[in-house]
Amino acid sequence: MSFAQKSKSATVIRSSVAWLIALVMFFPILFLTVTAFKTELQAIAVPSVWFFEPTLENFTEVQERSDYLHYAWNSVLTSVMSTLLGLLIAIPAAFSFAFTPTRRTKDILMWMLSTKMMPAVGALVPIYVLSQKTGLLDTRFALIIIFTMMNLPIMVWMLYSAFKDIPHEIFEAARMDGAGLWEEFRHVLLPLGMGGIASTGLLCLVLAWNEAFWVLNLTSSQAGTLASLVASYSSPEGLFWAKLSAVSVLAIAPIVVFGWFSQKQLVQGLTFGAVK
Amino acid sequence: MAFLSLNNVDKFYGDLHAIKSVNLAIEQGEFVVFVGPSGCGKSTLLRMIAGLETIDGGTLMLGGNDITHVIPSKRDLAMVFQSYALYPHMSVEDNMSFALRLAGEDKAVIAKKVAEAAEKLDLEPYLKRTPRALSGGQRQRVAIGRAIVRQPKVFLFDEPLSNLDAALRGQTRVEIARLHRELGATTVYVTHDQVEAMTLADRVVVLRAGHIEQVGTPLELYDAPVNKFVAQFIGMPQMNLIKTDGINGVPAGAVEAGVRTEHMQITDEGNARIKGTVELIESLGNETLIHVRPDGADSHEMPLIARQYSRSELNMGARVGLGWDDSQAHYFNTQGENLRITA
Amino acid sequence: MKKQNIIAAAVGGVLLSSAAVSMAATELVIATVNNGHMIEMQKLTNHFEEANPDITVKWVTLEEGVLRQRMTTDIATKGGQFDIMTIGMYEVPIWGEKGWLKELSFDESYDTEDLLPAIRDGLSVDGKLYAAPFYGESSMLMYRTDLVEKAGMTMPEQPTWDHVADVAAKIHDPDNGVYGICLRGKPGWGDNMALLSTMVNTFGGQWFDMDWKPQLETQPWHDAISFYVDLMDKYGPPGSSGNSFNEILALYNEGKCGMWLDATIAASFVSDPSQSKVADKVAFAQAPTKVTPKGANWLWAWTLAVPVTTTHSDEATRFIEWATSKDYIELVGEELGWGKVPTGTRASTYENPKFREAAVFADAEFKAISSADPTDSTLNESPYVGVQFASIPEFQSIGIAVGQQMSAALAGQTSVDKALKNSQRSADREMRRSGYY
Amino acid sequence: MSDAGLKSRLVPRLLLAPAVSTLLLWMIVPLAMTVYFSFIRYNLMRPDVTGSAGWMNYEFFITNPAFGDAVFNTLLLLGSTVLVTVVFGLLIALLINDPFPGRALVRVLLISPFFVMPTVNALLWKHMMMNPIYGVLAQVWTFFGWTPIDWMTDFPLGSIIIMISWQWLPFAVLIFVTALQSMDREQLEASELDGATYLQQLRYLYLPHMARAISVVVMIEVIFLLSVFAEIFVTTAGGPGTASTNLAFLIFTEALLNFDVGAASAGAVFAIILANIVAIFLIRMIGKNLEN
Repeated sequence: MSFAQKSKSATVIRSSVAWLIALVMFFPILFLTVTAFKTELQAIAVPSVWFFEPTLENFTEVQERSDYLHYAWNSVLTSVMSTLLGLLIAIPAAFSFAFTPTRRTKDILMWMLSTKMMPAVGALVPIYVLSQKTGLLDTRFALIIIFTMMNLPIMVWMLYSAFKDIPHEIFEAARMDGAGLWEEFRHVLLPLGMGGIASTGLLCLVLAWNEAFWVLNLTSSQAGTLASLVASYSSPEGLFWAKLSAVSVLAIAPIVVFGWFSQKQLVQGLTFGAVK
Repeated sequence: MAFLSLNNVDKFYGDLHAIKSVNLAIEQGEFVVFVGPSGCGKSTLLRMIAGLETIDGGTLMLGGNDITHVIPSKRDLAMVFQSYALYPHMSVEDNMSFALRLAGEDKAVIAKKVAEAAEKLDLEPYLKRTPRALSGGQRQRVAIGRAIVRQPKVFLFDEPLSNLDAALRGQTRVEIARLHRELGATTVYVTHDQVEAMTLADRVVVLRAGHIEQVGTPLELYDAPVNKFVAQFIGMPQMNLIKTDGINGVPAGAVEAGVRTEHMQITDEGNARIKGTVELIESLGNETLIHVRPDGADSHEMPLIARQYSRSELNMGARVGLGWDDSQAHYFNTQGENLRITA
Repeated sequence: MKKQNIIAAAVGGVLLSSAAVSMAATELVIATVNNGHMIEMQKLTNHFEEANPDITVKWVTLEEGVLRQRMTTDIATKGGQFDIMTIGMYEVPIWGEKGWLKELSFDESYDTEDLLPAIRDGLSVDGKLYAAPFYGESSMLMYRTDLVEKAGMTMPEQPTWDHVADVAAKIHDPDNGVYGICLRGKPGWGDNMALLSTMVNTFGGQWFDMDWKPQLETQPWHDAISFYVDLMDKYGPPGSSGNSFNEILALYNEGKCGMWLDATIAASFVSDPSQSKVADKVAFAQAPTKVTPKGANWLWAWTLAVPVTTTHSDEATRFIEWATSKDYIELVGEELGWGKVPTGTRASTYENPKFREAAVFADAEFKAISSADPTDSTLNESPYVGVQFASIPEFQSIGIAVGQQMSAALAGQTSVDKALKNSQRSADREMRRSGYY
Repeated sequence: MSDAGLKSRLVPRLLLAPAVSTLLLWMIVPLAMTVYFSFIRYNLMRPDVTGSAGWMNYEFFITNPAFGDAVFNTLLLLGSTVLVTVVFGLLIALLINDPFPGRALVRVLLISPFFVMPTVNALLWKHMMMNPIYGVLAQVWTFFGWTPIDWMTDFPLGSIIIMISWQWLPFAVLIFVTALQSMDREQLEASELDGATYLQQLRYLYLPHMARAISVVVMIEVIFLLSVFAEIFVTTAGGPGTASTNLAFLIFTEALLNFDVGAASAGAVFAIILANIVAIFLIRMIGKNLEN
């Protein structure tokens, strides 16, 4: 069989399989979205209803009961601010790791990562007590701090991997050209590390957006994010599938759509130095 | 007093003494080339001059000022890197003007300087392009241009031609020589290629294991290497080395004789100093290299090479004798020192 | 709404919207559970805010389990995040005793005497009321009249478990998607253990003896759990060990359950045609009994309480007074319909003809709630208060651990004997750690 | 005199300082409190009981009948999910590596689950996919004439592995696809001329090339999956029995269901130790691939 023939029939098979897998993977999200437009009775019907008159009832119900924009704004604010703050702290650290490595660089990096392995619930009471003593319970500020710390190890590592791929000599050239630390940052590190910085930021944005444990435990009326909105719709008494779907769609739609549009940037630096 | 001088300069990497008390004086306008095998410290020494590596001992003087601990950008040096280290996100123009812009130079002045440099280097059509859109040779020229526009006191080149193909390398070499002539700037140039060293340098500095073996003009090094290392490092093909035991008429204390290929004479077997078998004949047109394996030599030892500027009648496998004129031979003692020079 | 209230609201509104916002309203933060009645209350809050322009209300809605965790963490660490807490009947006596809750005292017009005695007693410590019931519930059996009829059976007003098993056998028809009986199986002290505790009660068992020793390996427990596992194996729907109220409600409303024993609140959902395919075919009976009718049906109430950590206790009390008053029930009835009023708290509700007309389950529910007695719900004497729970702090963790074991037994992953043995061991462990003996 | 040598060592440290110090603070303060709590009697529900507890909390936590299962489940959950995502991630990445019609859209669809909130993920799978009666999977099973699987009861841990894999598979695919793009074409062509089959190419060319990427995926997933909680909390609540209780969930039951902060803290300390054991193991195993 010639190479061309092989590749032609193979492509057909390959693309069909790929499409099939992609649809299977995406199906739960599709189903969730469709359910959001059903009535509660349609939502639990067996077999599932696929052709029906869509209703916006669930969405209006959600908006009536709770101010979606309030939660959405908190989500946006906390995730964006924590990402920016995290970048602010992580970029210099990663820069330092990447360009003046010492014998302990790997150890420090590993230590940073290991701080992420402790189950959050283990630190709940200490953090709760601390937030309460400092008056930070139910503030967006507390969430921003927590999200930042939560993502910092990953950020440093990702940025370190990204920065390491920038040739040393370019920084040396800049130094020869008279660039100080700030100019190196501004004219070399930022433009050349942008891919890595962007994907680090994007990933941490997603992680912060989706964080639920601390949000549920540390916020009440002021600082709740969409994660807490979803929680307030899970398993009440009575049928709630459709409403839960609606609120879920509202909670994940911004970040999923955002993810679609930014996936190119995300992919660029999501390699953690895995690509040589 | 020299323009650029290194006095007892040291470099340590932990326990490793990478540069060992190097002393070197470079005159204004001079083109100095550092050569040596890889790992000899030539790049480190250059980077110490540039300020990219700290100087752990000794002093570095430039134009009468101590710049041992001055930061790179304040040393008034420009460097061309092996990988060119162009800013990939800037246009050629911006790459060349970056240092001037950082220094807050007037816009018109910058434009003028960039234009001049671009003209010298034939880069005018490419000023708006980014480095990615240039060929290797063009990138090389941009890197040089970036150095030129700053009109530094000293140009530093770190193996600038090693990423180019052979033809381009020769061409660029000539260009660098021309630029040096035109600009008259003091230049320190690092290479592991002795041809570059020989053709470009006013003076060549041969380094080995962190210290200077010899400093001199290319021909001085060629004609009067102080030791076996320099003798072997300079010259292509390498100088023949012959163990002297069993050979008549060698100076006392000599253990090896060094004879350049062009001084190796093919004779009859009769009463030759060395007898052997022709192993390979390389006919290059203008010259012929005759490889002779001396009798009793192991097959892994380098054969001796004789260079002739006439076509050879010999055939492979022919028995020949080898000889040389003692005035053109170097004799090395057990330390590898050239007896003729040290004596 | 009264005239002066409108004026007051208008004046308040003008004051608030004017540039000088010096008179900031008190903001009450109310943590609540995400069930239907509470959600309706959120919609009606504007009535309260209009009548009390100095108060604004912020709701924090949480799922039951999360709410319980949040409330306890907050109150125990003196977090002070909430002005009003929605807590269950289980917590009230414990927290009240610890001095974590403010004692509630209301105006004459509130008519405390109207609150159902069983509920009121459960919310009081030493005669002091620490929480006001928002709605109360007991358990009862819901069944499909059409199926029972078809099978040629009848359902007495208070059946026995054996009779229920017989009926289940007759109407079980999985090929047509009908399962004989649906019961809770999802682990949790408020989930499967609520049901199982009442079963154990009526089988003659109890959680602790008078020395606080767990009784999980006694015969009544063994009988009750074996009966339950056997019943569900034979006539239950698949996935029972993951089912609780909502899951079964969905099944029931889809017409997949012949019988269902659960909270009385379910009655309003299964008889609502907009939610239920079988709304016109349901009837209600009291919870089944075995050796004793004592403790066969549970008693639960969601209540509103004021934590001592709040700085707005007066305003909070005012809100609770409004939210649990007769007027509020009237308001729900008028605004949202009498089928949706919170029940199980006041005798007056059950006397209201409008409610009786709208709620087919009114009688059965009233009877169930009235028959429950949290202080005397076991055949033999027991030291604890509560029908389907024991009102001690340790009960929650014991209930969860036992619930897990029961659910494993139901799933067939372990035998009933082994599950009870494990349960006894972990209950004993907790009680020992807390120093009961 | 400005000492360039001193400065060159100082500046990198100054740059590191904010990250290291904040993380240290973030770690040490709660850690110290946790360790302290683990040695005292501290139950939120019994504020009257105080005082030193010695090793009692540890003993209590470790003698918990669920403890062994929890450790085992934690590791099993971690191992299986990593295995599933790496294997399927590689297969999918290879599948979509070469262009085909609609590849961009396929990629968008494939990565979407990664952006879904874990709580929503769990609710979605529990109620809409895996419910044995009206779940989509049950309908599929019924369609083929099989008996629907009661996922949460019969395969509680398996169900959670499926949910988590669904979430993390896109991540693995993303990284693998990127890594594959740097695969040397000429090498592949050369091997084709040498008569290598596709399987041999996989074994001798693709796998070695992907070693780094695989290490990265394993590393990141370990970090996130050691403390899986939301999925278990929402779906099985650790049951039935202890079939899906992991260490994080066990600590949760102590902390927020029993309100036994002492025992929970002891559990947290234990979890940190376990995490570090895994980390050391991991660094040994794949650390080399991450060098350079």
